[in-house]
Amino acid sequence: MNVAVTHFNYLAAVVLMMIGLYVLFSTGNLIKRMIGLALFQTSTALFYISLGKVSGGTAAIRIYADSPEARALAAQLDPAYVQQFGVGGVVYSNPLPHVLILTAIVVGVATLSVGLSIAVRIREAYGTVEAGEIEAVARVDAAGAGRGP
Amino acid sequence: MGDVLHVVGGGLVVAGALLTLLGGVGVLRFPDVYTRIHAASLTDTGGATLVLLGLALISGLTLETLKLGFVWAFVMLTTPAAANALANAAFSAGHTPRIGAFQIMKGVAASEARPDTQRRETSDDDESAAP
Amino acid sequence: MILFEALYVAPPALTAQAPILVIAGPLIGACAAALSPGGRTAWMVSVLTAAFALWMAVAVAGEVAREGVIDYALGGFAPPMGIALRIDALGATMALLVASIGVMGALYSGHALESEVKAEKRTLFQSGYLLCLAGFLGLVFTGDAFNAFVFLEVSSIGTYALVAVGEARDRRALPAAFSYLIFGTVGATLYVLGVGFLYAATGTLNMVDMAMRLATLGDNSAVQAGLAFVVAGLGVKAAMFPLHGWLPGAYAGAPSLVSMFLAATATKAAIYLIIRFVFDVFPEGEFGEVFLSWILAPLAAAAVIICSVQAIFENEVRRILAFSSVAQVGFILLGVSLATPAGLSAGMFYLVAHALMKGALFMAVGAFAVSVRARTVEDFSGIAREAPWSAAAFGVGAASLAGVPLTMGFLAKWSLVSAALQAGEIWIVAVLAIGSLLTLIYVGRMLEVMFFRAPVRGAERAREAPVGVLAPLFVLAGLSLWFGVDATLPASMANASASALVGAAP
Amino acid sequence: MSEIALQVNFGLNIALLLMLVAIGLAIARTRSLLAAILLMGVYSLASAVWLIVMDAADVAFTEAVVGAGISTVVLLGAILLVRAGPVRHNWRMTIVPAVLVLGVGGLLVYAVTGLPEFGDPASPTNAHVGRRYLIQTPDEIGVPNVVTAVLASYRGFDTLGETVVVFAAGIGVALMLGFGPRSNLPPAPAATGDHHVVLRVTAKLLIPLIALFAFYVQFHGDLGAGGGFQAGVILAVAPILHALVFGLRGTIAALPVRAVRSIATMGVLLYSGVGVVCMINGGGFLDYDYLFPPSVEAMIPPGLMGDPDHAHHWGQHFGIFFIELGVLLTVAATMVTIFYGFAGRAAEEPGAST
Repeated sequence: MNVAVTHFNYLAAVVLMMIGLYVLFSTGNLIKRMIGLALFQTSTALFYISLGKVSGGTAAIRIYADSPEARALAAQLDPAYVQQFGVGGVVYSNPLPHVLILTAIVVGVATLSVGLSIAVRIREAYGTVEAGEIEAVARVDAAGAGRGP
Repeated sequence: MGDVLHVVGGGLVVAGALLTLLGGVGVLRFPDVYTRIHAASLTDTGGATLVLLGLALISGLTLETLKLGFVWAFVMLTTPAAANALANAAFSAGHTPRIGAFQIMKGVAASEARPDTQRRETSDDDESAAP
Repeated sequence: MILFEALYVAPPALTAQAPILVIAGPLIGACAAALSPGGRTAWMVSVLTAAFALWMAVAVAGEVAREGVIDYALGGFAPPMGIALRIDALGATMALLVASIGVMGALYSGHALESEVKAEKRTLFQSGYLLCLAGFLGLVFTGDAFNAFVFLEVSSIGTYALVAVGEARDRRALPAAFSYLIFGTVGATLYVLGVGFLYAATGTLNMVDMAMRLATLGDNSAVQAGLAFVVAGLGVKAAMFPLHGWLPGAYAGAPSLVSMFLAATATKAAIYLIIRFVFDVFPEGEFGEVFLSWILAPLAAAAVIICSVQAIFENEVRRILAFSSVAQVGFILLGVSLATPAGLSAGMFYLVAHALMKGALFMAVGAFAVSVRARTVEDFSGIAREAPWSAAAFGVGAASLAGVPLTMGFLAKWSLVSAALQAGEIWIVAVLAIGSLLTLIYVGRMLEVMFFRAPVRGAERAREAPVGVLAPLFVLAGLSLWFGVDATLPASMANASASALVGAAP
Repeated sequence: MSEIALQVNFGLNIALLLMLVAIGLAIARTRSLLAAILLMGVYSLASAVWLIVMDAADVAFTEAVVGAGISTVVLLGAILLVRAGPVRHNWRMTIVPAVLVLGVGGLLVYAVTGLPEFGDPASPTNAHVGRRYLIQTPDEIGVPNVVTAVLASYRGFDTLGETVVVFAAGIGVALMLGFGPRSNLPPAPAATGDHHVVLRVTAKLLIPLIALFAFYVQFHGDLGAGGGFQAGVILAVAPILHALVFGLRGTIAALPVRAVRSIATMGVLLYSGVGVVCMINGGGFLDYDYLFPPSVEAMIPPGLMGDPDHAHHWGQHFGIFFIELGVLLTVAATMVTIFYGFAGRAAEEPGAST
């Protein structure tokens, strides 16, 4: 099959990453930058989760073998496929990327809150959250005297 | 029997989705804040009710149905409250309706508009909508 | 190694758990610091915890010297199912370095914070400091690629706020901290992305398992890009040349303690992880060689020259030291890029030397800051007469940075040059020579102003820093001198690290 | 039937991804910060739906709670404080980023072509360690939700690190925003009269229910989607809602800043304490099999709970229970700390600026 179809999920994640990076670097507004950063971080989640999807799989919450639920799920798939890739007669998606992304999402919100709190302090110290204006003020700061008479 | 329930339930889900979509169109098309709130909140509760009812029919009499009932109760509690808060905030901020005879409100809005309460309310309804 | 035997007095039950205690100790200490009622208690907790981590790091180093490589399976699950710590000579050396700098920083923080951090923030500041320490130690010990990301973030999230706290002295710390956060997070996300590609190709996150599976895989675009993203992401954290934009502002704005700690450990831990990936995880073959000699070496050379020149034209002392750090990272990576045992050993030796001397330099600048607001080079005029001890320590650090004989910096540069000659890379020798010359210029300028000019008339007078600040400063400066005369300990550790890396590859 | 089901699943996947890309483009295009923030919330909800399609129930739950919930609250709090106008666009600032982004994108596309096909059950990812978790969890951990087993036990050290990251974020926000005059918090807006009566009544009804739901999510985590992170954020919503409706002053009086911070610390201590106890009992750090000494384990009657087919791992059960509790405490308290930081500034600022 065409790569654009078989790898569609990854390509979508790539496009979202590019959008996030673009938002991050193309604006001087610190809040908008944080939004771009959050978008960039979240799009890695798309990538990881797509890696762990098994076609015909179900969420990795154990279903007892030979229960009606397990039989109903298995009936939808080719028995040979279930035999080869299933665990206890049920095909599950890979739980490991889910765990990793849980971590990444939490790290993302931690970064977001710390970044925004710094942005708020910048607003209080400089009166603006536009990077260009902050740089102009900082240049004046740099020219200012340190230990002078 | 099971199939009939499936079909009816599916139909209700689709109907609920369409109703919610209609609400979205209303939010875009209506002229002022109050009518937009009205469109969003009514179709939200109505749509959610239909979808949840449909899902309950599909799942049959199981634990799922009880959970769906809880979800319904939660939606019925929060969406109207959020709509009320939103309208309240719009009113305090001095928005006047564009349609209908509400001329009397103008004076009241001006005297009651207070910057700090209005700000608290705007962030409030986003909050209660989140969970 | 005899030193470790002598220092090693932990009971065997503790030694078996030492690798995890190195990390868990500071984590629990950070909680204790956050709970403590005042800055003084938090400081004591900080010192005790850092000392405990150092003790355990010594125990680990002794164990590594005896046994070779230590594996510690967390949760009792053997890798690749569980997360494992994996410590070889390189990791043990790095942990010793980070933990010793941690202890020095903790001691130093007792007085240094008073002039730079508000009283009500000190308990949280100490807590954040210990979290950073735990993060770097975890980063050094972990054998799991994703776990490394977690520790990268543990150390970074704390660091961003710690840098921003420098606003009390200079409000430029805030935008600097913000851009550090942006760069750092982009770097960490690129790293995660790279690890994701490697995970997609191998199905495992354990570095040893990953290396084994990559070796059988052959050329694959996902693997190549994965490695590129991993190195680029870590390169941001390590301030590798074109990705170093965050560093000067952050080091210049942060409180002295944080500048000192970051300069001595943060970039080093990231360089360590790059080395780990390049030599332990990259598959043998053309790709790694092309990367080392055609990407890493030229970028490192550019860093050495360009950033040294930038340091010459810079007017603020902290920024000079910061640009110099980027240039020195270039020196270290030049050694690494040789990929010979001698080159790696020289790189590691340089890394340790740079950590000690940059630590001493930033600490000395902080010692001046206790009594006087000095920023530009001119502000430091004649400060040697007002605060002679701090200035002497600064002088030792600066001499080591410039590579004056009888300092550790000299030996480090010497071993780099001889390694480059051995490998037949004459151009690297030339770059090293030019870089050293440029270093001499900016170091000479600072020293000239400090030692040979009269203080500016009418300026506020500097006073000598209290003993609590001077003691750790002297230890770092003294180590730079001692290892400059008798380098058996760091040299043997650097050699052991190099043979662990190059010898480990099949 | 089977083919159709798979195709419907794949079609849903594609439709949702296209929707995500569209929302992303809208975020990039809009000049209003408020719109961008709300679109981020929409993005999170849409990606939560997509995650359900991808069988990642736990992640979907987290994304909905964290991405659409707490992130939006924090972002709104921030724009309230910075009072930024519309984002200015500067054409000169778009060329360099565009080149950079295209470069990174090109490398990514090159990399993606080397990946195994989407959904391939035999790909290294799905065949190696991931599959072994599914096979071994019933015997080694005995928890039905494999994601919880991996999160809390196999990769429990990662989760400890993650909890510490949250704790560090709390410290960071407290260092930045947490201090200042607390005296001039405005009085509770109860004085405004009937306007808020609907909100107040609803909030009074909801706050206990939210807390109850948080504990349901917490203790149901072994069996289904849920766990400490999700529950922690939900639990934090209860005081946040209280502060929004009844005023920050009352909430801080009930839950003082220092107490909240101590709770966050306790969470990390509880988590690492479990690790240390395992160590004292002779196992490795976080090796829950050693959580109880054998004498205690012998006292627990067999067949008390759970799956009768498999051996019981009481240590694993209780280890996961305790560390999830630690996660709950830290996450909930930290989210409240972060909220206090932003809301406290917002309340103070009118007084400070005039």
